[in-house]
Amino acid sequence: MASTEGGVKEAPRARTLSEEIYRRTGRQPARCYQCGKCSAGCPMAEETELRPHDILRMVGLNQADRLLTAKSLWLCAGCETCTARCPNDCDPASVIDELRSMAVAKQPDTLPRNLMAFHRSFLDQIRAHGRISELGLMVSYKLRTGSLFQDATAAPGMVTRGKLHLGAPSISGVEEVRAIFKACEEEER
Amino acid sequence: MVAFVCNWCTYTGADLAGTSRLTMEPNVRIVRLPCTGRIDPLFILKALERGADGVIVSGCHPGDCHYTSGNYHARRRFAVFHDLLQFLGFEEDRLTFSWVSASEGMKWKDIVDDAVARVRALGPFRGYDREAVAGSELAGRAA
Amino acid sequence: MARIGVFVCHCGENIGRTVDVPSVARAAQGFPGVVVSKDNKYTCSEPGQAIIREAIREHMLTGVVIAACSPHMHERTFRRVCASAGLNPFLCEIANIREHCSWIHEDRGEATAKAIDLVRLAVEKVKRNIPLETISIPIERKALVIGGGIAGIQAALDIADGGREVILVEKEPSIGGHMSQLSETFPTLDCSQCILTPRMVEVAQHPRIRLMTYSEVESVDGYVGNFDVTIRKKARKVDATICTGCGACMTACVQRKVSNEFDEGLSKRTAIYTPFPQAVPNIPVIDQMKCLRILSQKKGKQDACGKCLDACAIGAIRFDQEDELVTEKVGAIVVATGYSLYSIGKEQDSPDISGYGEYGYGTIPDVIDGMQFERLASASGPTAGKILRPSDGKEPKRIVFLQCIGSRDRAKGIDYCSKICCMYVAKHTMLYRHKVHDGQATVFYMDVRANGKGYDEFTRRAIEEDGAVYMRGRVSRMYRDGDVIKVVGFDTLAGEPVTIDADMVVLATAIRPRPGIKDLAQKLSISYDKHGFLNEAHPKLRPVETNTAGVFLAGACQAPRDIPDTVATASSAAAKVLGLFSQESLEREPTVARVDISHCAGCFTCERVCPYGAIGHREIRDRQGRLIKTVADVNPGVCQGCGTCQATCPSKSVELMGFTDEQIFAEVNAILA
Amino acid sequence: MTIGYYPGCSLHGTGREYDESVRAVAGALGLTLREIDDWSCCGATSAHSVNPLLAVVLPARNLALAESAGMTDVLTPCAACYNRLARSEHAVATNPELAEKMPRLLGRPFSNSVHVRTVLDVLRESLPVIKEKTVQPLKGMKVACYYGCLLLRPAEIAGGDDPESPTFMEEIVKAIGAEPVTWNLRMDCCGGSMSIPHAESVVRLSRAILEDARSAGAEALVVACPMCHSNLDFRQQAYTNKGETTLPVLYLTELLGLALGLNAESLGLKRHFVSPAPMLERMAVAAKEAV
Repeated sequence: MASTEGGVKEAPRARTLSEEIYRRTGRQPARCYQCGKCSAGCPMAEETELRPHDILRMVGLNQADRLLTAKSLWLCAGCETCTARCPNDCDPASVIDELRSMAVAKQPDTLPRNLMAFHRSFLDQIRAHGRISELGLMVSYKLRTGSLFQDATAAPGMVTRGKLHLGAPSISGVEEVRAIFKACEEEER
Repeated sequence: MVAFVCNWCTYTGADLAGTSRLTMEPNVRIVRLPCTGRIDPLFILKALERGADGVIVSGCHPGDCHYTSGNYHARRRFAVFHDLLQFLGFEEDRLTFSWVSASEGMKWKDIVDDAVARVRALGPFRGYDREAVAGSELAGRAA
Repeated sequence: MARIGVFVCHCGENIGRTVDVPSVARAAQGFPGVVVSKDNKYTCSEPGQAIIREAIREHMLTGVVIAACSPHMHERTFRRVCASAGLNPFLCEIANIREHCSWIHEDRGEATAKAIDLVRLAVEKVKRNIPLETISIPIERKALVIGGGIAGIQAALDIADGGREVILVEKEPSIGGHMSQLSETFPTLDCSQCILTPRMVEVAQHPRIRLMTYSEVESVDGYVGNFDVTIRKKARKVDATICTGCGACMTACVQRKVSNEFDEGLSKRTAIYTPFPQAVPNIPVIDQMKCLRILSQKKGKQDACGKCLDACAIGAIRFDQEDELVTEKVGAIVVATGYSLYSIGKEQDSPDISGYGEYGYGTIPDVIDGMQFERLASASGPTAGKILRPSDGKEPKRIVFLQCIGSRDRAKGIDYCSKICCMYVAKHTMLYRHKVHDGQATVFYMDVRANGKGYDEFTRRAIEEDGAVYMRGRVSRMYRDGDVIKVVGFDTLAGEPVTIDADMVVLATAIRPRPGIKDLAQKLSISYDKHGFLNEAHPKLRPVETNTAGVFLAGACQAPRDIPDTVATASSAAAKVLGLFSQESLEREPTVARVDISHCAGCFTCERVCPYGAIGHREIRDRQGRLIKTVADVNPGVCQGCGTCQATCPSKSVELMGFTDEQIFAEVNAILA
Repeated sequence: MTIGYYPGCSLHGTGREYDESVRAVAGALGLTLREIDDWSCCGATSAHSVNPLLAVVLPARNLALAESAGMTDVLTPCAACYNRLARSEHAVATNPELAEKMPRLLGRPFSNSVHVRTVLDVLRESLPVIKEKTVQPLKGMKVACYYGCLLLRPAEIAGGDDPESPTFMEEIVKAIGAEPVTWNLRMDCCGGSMSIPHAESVVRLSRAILEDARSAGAEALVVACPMCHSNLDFRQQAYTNKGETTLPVLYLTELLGLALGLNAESLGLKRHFVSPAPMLERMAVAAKEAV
């Protein structure tokens, strides 16, 4: 019991990134001992500058500024292999999710444009219709990035195979879905 | 306030609080017993009868009893006793049961301060229904 | 009339700073029964003690109260002082005004008032103390050692060499334990068998050691100095008194397909067998689960097989032999039951533990564990010391070693470090290089923990001289691709993903407690941690004692340990046993329970709650020998003085000496006076 | 038996044949699927990338709808949707604080009583019926069972299977006479969620998977996820253009449908970029020769 030594009352500690993530996810990044098993199984490890264990390390070092502007955050494929195999239940996948949402809230300007565009388009679709229309998503994404959609050549094939609908679906509970967006955005703030 | 504590865990934990110079409320007087298993509910009644405003009972953590299982018996006994005290109209906050190990000086301090604060909030104990207690002597024995 | 002396200590400044010591002494002077009350700078010093002695004599004191530090500091000191002045030592009480008062309060007035209360409490108690005599119990100066691995062997030899009788109980057919399976040992690369076998033979030949192999402890009763132990001698089905160990039965046995436990499943053995050629004793046993004759007898067919019967010229095979229960009286017990290894398979010995699916749950051929590698490297092993992989018998040119398999892996249920793996993996890489000169060893590790004499130098040698490549990181996954095993990892030092092709993979599996250790702990009334390792009485100051007097620990039953540490703890436990046995009898504190036989109604509630089984029955008879009643009876040798019996007794007819109801009520009254 | 059904957005778009074949197979096996009325998108990757709370609440709306419709189990064929719904179910079940505020966030009552299930889990339960109703056993067809990542996540649940050495898909495939090959990358991620924003990564990952399956001797890759399917099937267009060999990618339910004797059209087999027709013809010829 360190706090009993000499009876000195502990000074209130500054909130660290690690504590913040613990508060939000219930997972403890401080448990990470940098074994690298997450990065060893990460399908994107070859391409990203920061691998899952680097991200956990930087969380431990409280380097929010560097982390929240890191492009690597947005290269996670979300396969959760890191989480499934972490020996310390650190749940790197959720840590990355939390960091992404912090980045969106705090530093939206520094995020990779096309990725943000994709996620924004995706969520806008849900907000507008309650469901995703894949073609609508592609159009919206293209408009946001201004660049040619990489897979545009495929779209005609998709349509002829009955895979992409041109009309946007809408559910009757769309207002309810919008209310959920609003409630969650307020809660997270 | 009176505290009934076991010699091996809580008494030693309280010693540690001392060696660590943890300042705490001065209202508690410790009665040292070998084990919480030795604590008879009548001790608590006696303390209240004599005018104690609150009582603390503390021993080793479950599973860590110096005498293997004394604190289990204590726990079982106090579960029964607890109902009796409620029957007597005794405010729950006057009584504190806790587990403090020899290494938990800080926890002991917190328990003492917390118990004193709660008792202070209730004010002095005004005594209880003597008849009910007379009946409870028998109940206490049965427990 | 009580004549109490009160001595209030300043403890230099320690008490005096917050407590007004002279006024405490003055207040005590006014308490009923107090005839003398003094304050002193250092009561525990020789001059301070002299003042107490003088006061006892001068005032003919009947009780002494010392208001000073915690009784855990100096109660013994002051009791001795009283005794030396002719006062019964149990007529001395301590009021703790340092740890429980001066050190934890700031307000001088409040602290002083509290100190006065604490002194009053002690005075009221000591007035009701009665003189007590220390209890003396005889000792049976013979020890039981449970477990015949290196820990048990060392403890048994040390005790026996110290001149005391020892019974060594081993559940397997031979002593030797895990150490007999090892090839070489770190950090010297001594051949394990070469250093162990002579010790095993010494045990067998020692005049003061009685060796009981293929035996298990069934029950333990009694207490320090006087344990009654029942041992089950499992039926060997071989008459050990006449068997010469010629081995003809094993040659004759037709059941030759039994997986050999000693070789960790890498070879086969017969149904009648000795675990290994150097077994001590060199007497075979019949594996009743595998013997064809016994199996067919269970199905009602009587005279099947019997080849061993025919082969044994002296008629030592005894199919009619049954388990036998032996009772022994011993004064001390050393637990040396050792460890088991984490399984790399899907099935685990506890629901809290899981296996490594990402490494194929041990189903990938040529993924073996460290103990299997020991057998491959051992000259007496299935490959006669050649490193050959189990699947096709080829010599692997690339071996990957993975450390911390199970260990330090909360997700699999084990959070502790197994302590020895870093060292034996380094050893494995060296043995491998010494045997396969063009072989490449790669080690995945997280930290190299090599803190022992010559240990770090040893791991450095593996890297610097024997070419082992150490890769810092845990492996994510392994799979078989044709003839090779792909090991997918990450080199955290280089910062890049790596996939290594291996011909064989060796997993350094965690040290686990023995299955069944909790049952044994129950029998011995000793405690264990959340994993099942046995608990010492104090991690620093009483490392080989347990919370049950007379029961000691040796080796890896307590925590993961290497051989040097195991031997050290075994010798240390032996020293404790010899120390205990150096006395004719034991002195015990007399704070034990006593039964008032006139009030006891014989309900035996106390017997049920007593954690030590210290309460027995006593028949009260009249002069004609007619039974009047049966009452509870406390065995003062077994009673540890917890007082649970007294708190539970419905008729209040059992009392704990030193903590009677009267004393405690007096204390409560004193506080609230 | 009646079971709740959550198709998800992909099954109404790029994964249309998955929806068609799930319904067809369910019908053939006597399972009644009750689609959740007015279901909404689970939020997929985007919700949990931007607002982790939204990633719990959006899927939960569907669970709440199912609950009020009296459903106890919900079949979620899309592995990505399954992951989001199962994670939501798991998060609410293990976090009482979250459970308490769910009704407020959802704007409707919710007690988290619905169990989300994968197509593998549901089909495996019907193994005896599958065996019984198999009219065209796919004897000798070598297939690579591909789990990908999300079918087995969260790993604490893993759709009832072992997260590190799953067997459900192989068990089902064996029941219809096909032969699952032993291969290495059956649980590796294909990068599906990155297909729009980061296509180059996906090309690398899916190529490795296809090559490994092919070198293990597989004639087809079997999947149970529309993301995996559109990735692995659609990306092979580029191969055809370069004249490389291709590997048909079939939904497990399509394969099952064939064995149950269902019409290839009703199973949506013609919607694939890499046509399974040549392989199926080979099979048919082999079958005839065997007779």
